[in-house]
Amino acid sequence: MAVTDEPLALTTGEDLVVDRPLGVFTRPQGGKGWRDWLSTVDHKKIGIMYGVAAMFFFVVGGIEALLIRLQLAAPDGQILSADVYNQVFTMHGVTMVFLFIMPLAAAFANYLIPLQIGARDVAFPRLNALSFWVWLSGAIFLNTSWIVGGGGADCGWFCYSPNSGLAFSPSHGVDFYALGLQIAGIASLVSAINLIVTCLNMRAPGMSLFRMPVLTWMLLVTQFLLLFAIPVITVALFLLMFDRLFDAQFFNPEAGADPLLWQHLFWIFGHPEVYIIILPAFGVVSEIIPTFSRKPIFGYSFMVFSGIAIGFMGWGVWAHHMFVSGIGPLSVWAFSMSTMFIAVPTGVKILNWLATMWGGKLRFTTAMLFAVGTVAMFTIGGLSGVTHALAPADTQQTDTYYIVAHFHYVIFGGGVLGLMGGLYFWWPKVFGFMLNETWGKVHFWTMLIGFNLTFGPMHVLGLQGMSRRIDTYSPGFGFAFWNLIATIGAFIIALSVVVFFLNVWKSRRDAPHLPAPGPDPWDARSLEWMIQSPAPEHNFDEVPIVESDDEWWHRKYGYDENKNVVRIATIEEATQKGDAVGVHLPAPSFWPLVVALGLPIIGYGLIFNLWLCVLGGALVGLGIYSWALEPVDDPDADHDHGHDDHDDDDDDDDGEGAEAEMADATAGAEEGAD
Amino acid sequence: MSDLFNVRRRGTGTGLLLALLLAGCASDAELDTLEPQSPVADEIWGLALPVFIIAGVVLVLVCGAVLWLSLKNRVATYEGDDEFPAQTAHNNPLELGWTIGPAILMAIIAVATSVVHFSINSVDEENAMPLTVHGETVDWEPTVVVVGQQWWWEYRYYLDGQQITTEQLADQRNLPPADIVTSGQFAIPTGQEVELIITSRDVIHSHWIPALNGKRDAVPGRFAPWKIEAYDPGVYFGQCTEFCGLSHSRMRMQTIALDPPDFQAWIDEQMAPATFDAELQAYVDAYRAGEPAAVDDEASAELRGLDVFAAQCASCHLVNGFNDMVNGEPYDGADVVSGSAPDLTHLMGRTTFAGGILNLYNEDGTVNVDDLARWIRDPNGIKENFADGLADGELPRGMPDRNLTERQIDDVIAFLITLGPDADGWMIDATEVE
Amino acid sequence: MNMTETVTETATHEESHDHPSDWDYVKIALLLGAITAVEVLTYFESAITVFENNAFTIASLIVMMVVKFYLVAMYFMHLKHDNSIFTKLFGGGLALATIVYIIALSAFEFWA
Amino acid sequence: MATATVDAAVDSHDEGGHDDHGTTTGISNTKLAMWVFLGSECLLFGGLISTYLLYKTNRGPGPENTVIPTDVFDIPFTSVSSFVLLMSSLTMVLALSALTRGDNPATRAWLLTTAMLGGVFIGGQVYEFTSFIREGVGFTHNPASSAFYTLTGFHGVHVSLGIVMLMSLYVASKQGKLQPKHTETVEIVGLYWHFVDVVWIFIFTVIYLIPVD
Ligand code: HEA
Ligand code: HEA
Ligand code: HEC
Ligand code: CUA
Ligand SMILES: [Cu+2]
Repeated sequence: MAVTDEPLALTTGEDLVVDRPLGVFTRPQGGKGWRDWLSTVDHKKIGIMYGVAAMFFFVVGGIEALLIRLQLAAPDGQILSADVYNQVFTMHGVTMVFLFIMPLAAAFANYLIPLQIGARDVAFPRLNALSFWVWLSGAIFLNTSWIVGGGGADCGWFCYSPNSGLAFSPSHGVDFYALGLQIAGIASLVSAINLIVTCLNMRAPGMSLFRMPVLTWMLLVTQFLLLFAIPVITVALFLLMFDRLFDAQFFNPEAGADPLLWQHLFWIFGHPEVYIIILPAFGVVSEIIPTFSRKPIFGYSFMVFSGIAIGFMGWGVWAHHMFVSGIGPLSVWAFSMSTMFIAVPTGVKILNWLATMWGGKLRFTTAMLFAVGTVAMFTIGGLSGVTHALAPADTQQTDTYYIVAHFHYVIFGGGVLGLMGGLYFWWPKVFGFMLNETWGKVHFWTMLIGFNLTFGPMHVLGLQGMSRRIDTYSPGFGFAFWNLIATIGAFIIALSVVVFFLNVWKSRRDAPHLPAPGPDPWDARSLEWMIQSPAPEHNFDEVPIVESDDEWWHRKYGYDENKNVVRIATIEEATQKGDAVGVHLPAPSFWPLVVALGLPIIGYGLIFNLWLCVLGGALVGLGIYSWALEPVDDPDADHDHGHDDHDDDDDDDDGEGAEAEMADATAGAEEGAD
Repeated sequence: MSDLFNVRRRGTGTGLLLALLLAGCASDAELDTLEPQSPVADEIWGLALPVFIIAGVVLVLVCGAVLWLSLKNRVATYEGDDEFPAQTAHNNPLELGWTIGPAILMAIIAVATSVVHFSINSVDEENAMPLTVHGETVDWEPTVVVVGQQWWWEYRYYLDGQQITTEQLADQRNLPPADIVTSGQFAIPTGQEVELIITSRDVIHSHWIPALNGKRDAVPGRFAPWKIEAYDPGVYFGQCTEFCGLSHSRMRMQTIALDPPDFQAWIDEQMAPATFDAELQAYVDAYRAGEPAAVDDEASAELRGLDVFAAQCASCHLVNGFNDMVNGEPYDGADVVSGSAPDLTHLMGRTTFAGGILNLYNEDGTVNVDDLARWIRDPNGIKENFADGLADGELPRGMPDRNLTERQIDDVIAFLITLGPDADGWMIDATEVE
Repeated sequence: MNMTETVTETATHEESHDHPSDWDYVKIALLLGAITAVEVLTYFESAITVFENNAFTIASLIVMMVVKFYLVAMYFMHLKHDNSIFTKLFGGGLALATIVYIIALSAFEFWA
Repeated sequence: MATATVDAAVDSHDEGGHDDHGTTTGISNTKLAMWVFLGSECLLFGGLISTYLLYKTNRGPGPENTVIPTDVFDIPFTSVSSFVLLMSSLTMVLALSALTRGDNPATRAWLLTTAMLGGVFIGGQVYEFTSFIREGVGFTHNPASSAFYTLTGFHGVHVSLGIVMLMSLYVASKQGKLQPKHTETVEIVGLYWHFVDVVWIFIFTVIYLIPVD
């Protein structure tokens, strides 16, 4: 199938291909209207869309968090009923994890991996678009359960059976959870495959694995974690779905099933998941701190290996979430031991960052503030993590606010602060203007203060015995004071988020009156700073030949005979001009969007009416086949990629055309049909 | 430290305890994890405290270093600054050092953890205590079967000297008849290691009495061993800590630790079936024989209440000596998802009800009829549940609203008050000793 | 990961020379078929002498399974002749799955 | 996307990336992707297999639910269909080898044979399922049966998708669009096909042959 020596007569693709002149290479600001965005296969635009959507869901999840905090602000809270409260905290967890922080990390991965390794795009641009659209359709699908599903899922984000069973959660919320995460999972899996191949196969000449920037490394490890973790939750979600929709007996104790099966499957996924959340932020911090210390990252290889080690060890600790669930004492002991030692590679990272700052010249831009804040705040969360790792101690801590404190410190204090720093750092590269530093600093400090006010007291509350997932507490417990503080803190965080949005708005408005930031506003170190800002559509005019790690920095600086750093080239001299013409770029396509639209329809079908599945399945099938049959290039486009090269070469173009399609069809069809 | 955590010292003196019991604190008392009151809780705290301190030290070191480096090495701008700091990029001994250092530290913590872990998970085999059951002395290895369900705890005592095995317990819906069944509160003898066998009838719950031990999940289909012990007599509060649905937050419980003689007294009281005065007894006898007697308006409130109970409540709630025999058949199961509702035989022998969230007695020792009435009038309003307005085939979860008239409510409460020891019953008597 | 950094001719077309011939494939298939036959035989064997040598039967079944798996992966999927990165990626997934699920089943006291 | 790695050093003209696959490792992206994907599939099937193993003797309570798949296994029958699937791996490599030689008719013949063998396997599975259901092992009856149908069903769906891909290749070849330079496409479909086969090798031994006591 799918062989496109010449455009096929039956091709359905061309008509829909947006007529996009391939000769224009500075990326148009904001693109050319919505059709461009819907059909784009450009990893940068896809990255931006991930980022925007993620921030949207941050606000959604944040509003849910504020509702939680309002309800708990005082004893006997009356704002939400118990039922709604349960839905709100469940959807808060699910939204924040799957719809905010993962896609925000995906935004960085999509935008930056190709740039950092000197590639034109990811390995499979259309698959990349597919990932985004599938994720988005899953995200929207999940949230429509508020409207059509009789409420959100109410089983907690880890949705333990049998509480997630039909008998105990009769609304459709859990069905939406199972199917929505399934759909989002397809996106993560496809994107993991794509980005792994990109890292392994698309590097610029000389960009050996051990010259890849730490961010790319951490993102690569993250993709491997996703690659192997997603199938596990897929299994779990399928079993749950079969139980709920087709009366299977996987988790029903009445039928002799063992509810702990769900817990194992969930946490085999769930623990790697937490490193999926944190490693990208670690990567971001590892880019920012050296830049603003004017030093190379300290212990590059230790940084990389500790990241890999975290990735590996993350697979052997999952049952630390099940210390009190009644798995035997030997299992508990083994998992307790393995968990403790994960502190070691993480500690290496923390200390190497400190060593990078040691003797450096620290310039506290907003990005740097966030990065340094991340180091400190993550450490607090990591250390409370170590106290959970002691199984006997955890029997007192588990399912209390002490845990809630732990994971918000690592997730928010580590993940969110880190990625926020990344936003400030790469903003000029992505959008061509700087975010206002003063406002940025206000953002940072309000966020830091709000964050500590919110989650710091939760340590105390947890040790005082406040259980998590409770919708009210009585005055006599003595929880009132710290809860009030936490609620105030949450609103300060909200304020800081508003400051951020205002900053974006204001900076954008002011941008025309300010000098353009130029390609390399921070005097940074990796390849993405070598090209113009915003990054031109074709990324690199010429693919750079890489000769060292921190390649870009070494193109600007050398050493004199006294080993002092001297500038050897100005930024203007060393950067690419972004004016290359005739670069062959992958043509846009609507089919990824079509495939993605089919999936939620299948989802609704499974829940409401199986006929819809036929419709959705048809859409997916149509999308996949049209995709496979559409020519790889826009045949009419005026670009200098001719088909007149010697025959053999076409094989390569068809790498996207034929072979890729085959794999796409495989992966896509499979997931679609599954 | 203790101010910070708002610790309230709990004395063991009778007066204080009594005050605490009656001061309306039953549902609101602290769940503090920092005040261990038992050997196991002590062991846990003995492990946690040093690690908290170590973590604190690491925290101060790291955050201190961050702060110090930030202040010391900061520059305002790189503008016009051509001098770069030394470009040190690695130092292998140093890096190995801070790989191995924490590893050693963790290894030490790991050893301590292992010791405590295996210690708190071991069961003392030699803990049998003599107990008089039906006038005979038996060697009781203190064991309580703990069954969670939405949203209350049931405690079952098997006393006849035989150890109950998990095989015997295989079906949580039909556990072997126990000598004592209570809900929300359970008694243990002080200074005795009591084994808990924890399970559930519906979803997963978690049993947690912070002062006495950590938690253990109640998983349907599984029986988790756990142990509990208290140094001193007293009431120890707990909370279900595994999210179990709608009223998870209102699923609480208490452990009552009693001196062994008091414990024996408690056992004696609880073992006995409910007793009725002559008027009620006649009704009961007829009911058990399958020929319920008619009750007219002129009958006593208790009798009218019993009649209401028979019609409205007896399908779920068991009262030993009354509906353990229905139409000549033994009582079988309840109409709720878990197949069970609290055993009310000795209702008045408890001090709290409805999953430990409401007080059964007022401060002055009288029965808290207001809350009882509120509960019967609108259980869902007090503790949200899924018991009313269900679709066909759906079983209720929690206590339904039986739409009783106010008079019926008063009557049924009058009857409930006859169940078990009255206001100055076992509990207060027993804890007065010391 | 030991990877060639430059495009090397041998790396890309390595399949072509030491590729097994069709006849080699047929031989491998025959071998696979033969092993399968033996496997199935154990079933009839154990049907006759049910409790005899159960552990041995299981052990040999697993060995035969691994051999078959190996043959298909190495020859039909030509991992043996291909770039070692494939073996690493696939083997990594396989090993991870094996270890993780063995641990998980152990936590259920599956082997007891 | 070979064109994405324009190698400026080799050729300032932008089409420089046309040396073979033009990738860092020299391997094509697609093939690499397929192997990465197969690595991930190991965890999927591992999860399903473990679930089945955990539940294989779980009859659930109640007398009406007591029949479990192992009670009704028909080993001789399954042996035959396992053998069929195993041989389809052979025909798959022969198809690839024929295409390498440029023998299009043989390629088509082997592709079709492979697809048909796969079809026979699926047919066997459908027969197995229906006869199991007749013998009282329903999907919803007990954990063992739910796990059994889910595991073998997932495998069956994989085989079916493989058949779809093989038939697509067949049609492409009929239209003359499957030429020796496309061996890699066939190879990649083959990888998927063989993987599905090795999964069955595992399932056949661990689920069917190893006796349960
Ligand atoms: C970003 C996500 C993230 C990260 C990175 C971590 C990191 C860690 N987590 Fe956390 N964790 C979560 C997210 C995360 N966690 C979530 C979401 C939950 C709850 C899920 C739920 O129930 O809803 C959870 C729950 C959780 C539990 C279960 C608690 C319970 O429910 O009972 C445990 C138990 O062991 C644990 C442990 C750890 C450990 C040991 C680390 C380690 O990786 C931390 C290592 C870091 C350090 C230790 C600090 C730096 C090190 C040094 C400065 C070196 C020197 C230090 C020493 C020698 C001690 N976590
Ligand atoms: C990425 C992960 C993430 C993030 C970022 C957060 C962020 C926050 N979380 Fe949450 N949380 C989880 C993951 C996360 N959480 C998880 C996994 C759980 C467990 C769920 C479970 O038990 O199942 C949990 C549970 C959880 C609980 C426990 C609930 C319970 O057990 O009953 C609480 C309680 O306070 C809480 C609070 C908060 C707060 C106040 C924030 C704040 O930081 C939020 C800050 C954001 C905002 C406040 C948005 C602000 C924006 C606006 C207000 C709009 C402005 C608008 C414009 C200008 C357009 N979270
Ligand atoms: C469908 C079953 C059902 C019926 C009928 C029912 N109850 Fe209940 N009852 C329950 C359940 C379940 C609980 C436990 C609820 C909880 O604590 O969440 C309960 C709890 C109680 C309690 C508190 C017991 C304790 O120890 O905590 C009292 C008192 C009570 N019911 C009285 C009544 C009376 C009086 C009636 C009749 C008017 C009645 N019940 C009818 C199911 C029922
Ligand atoms: Cu029971 Cu929570
Ligand atoms: Cu974890």
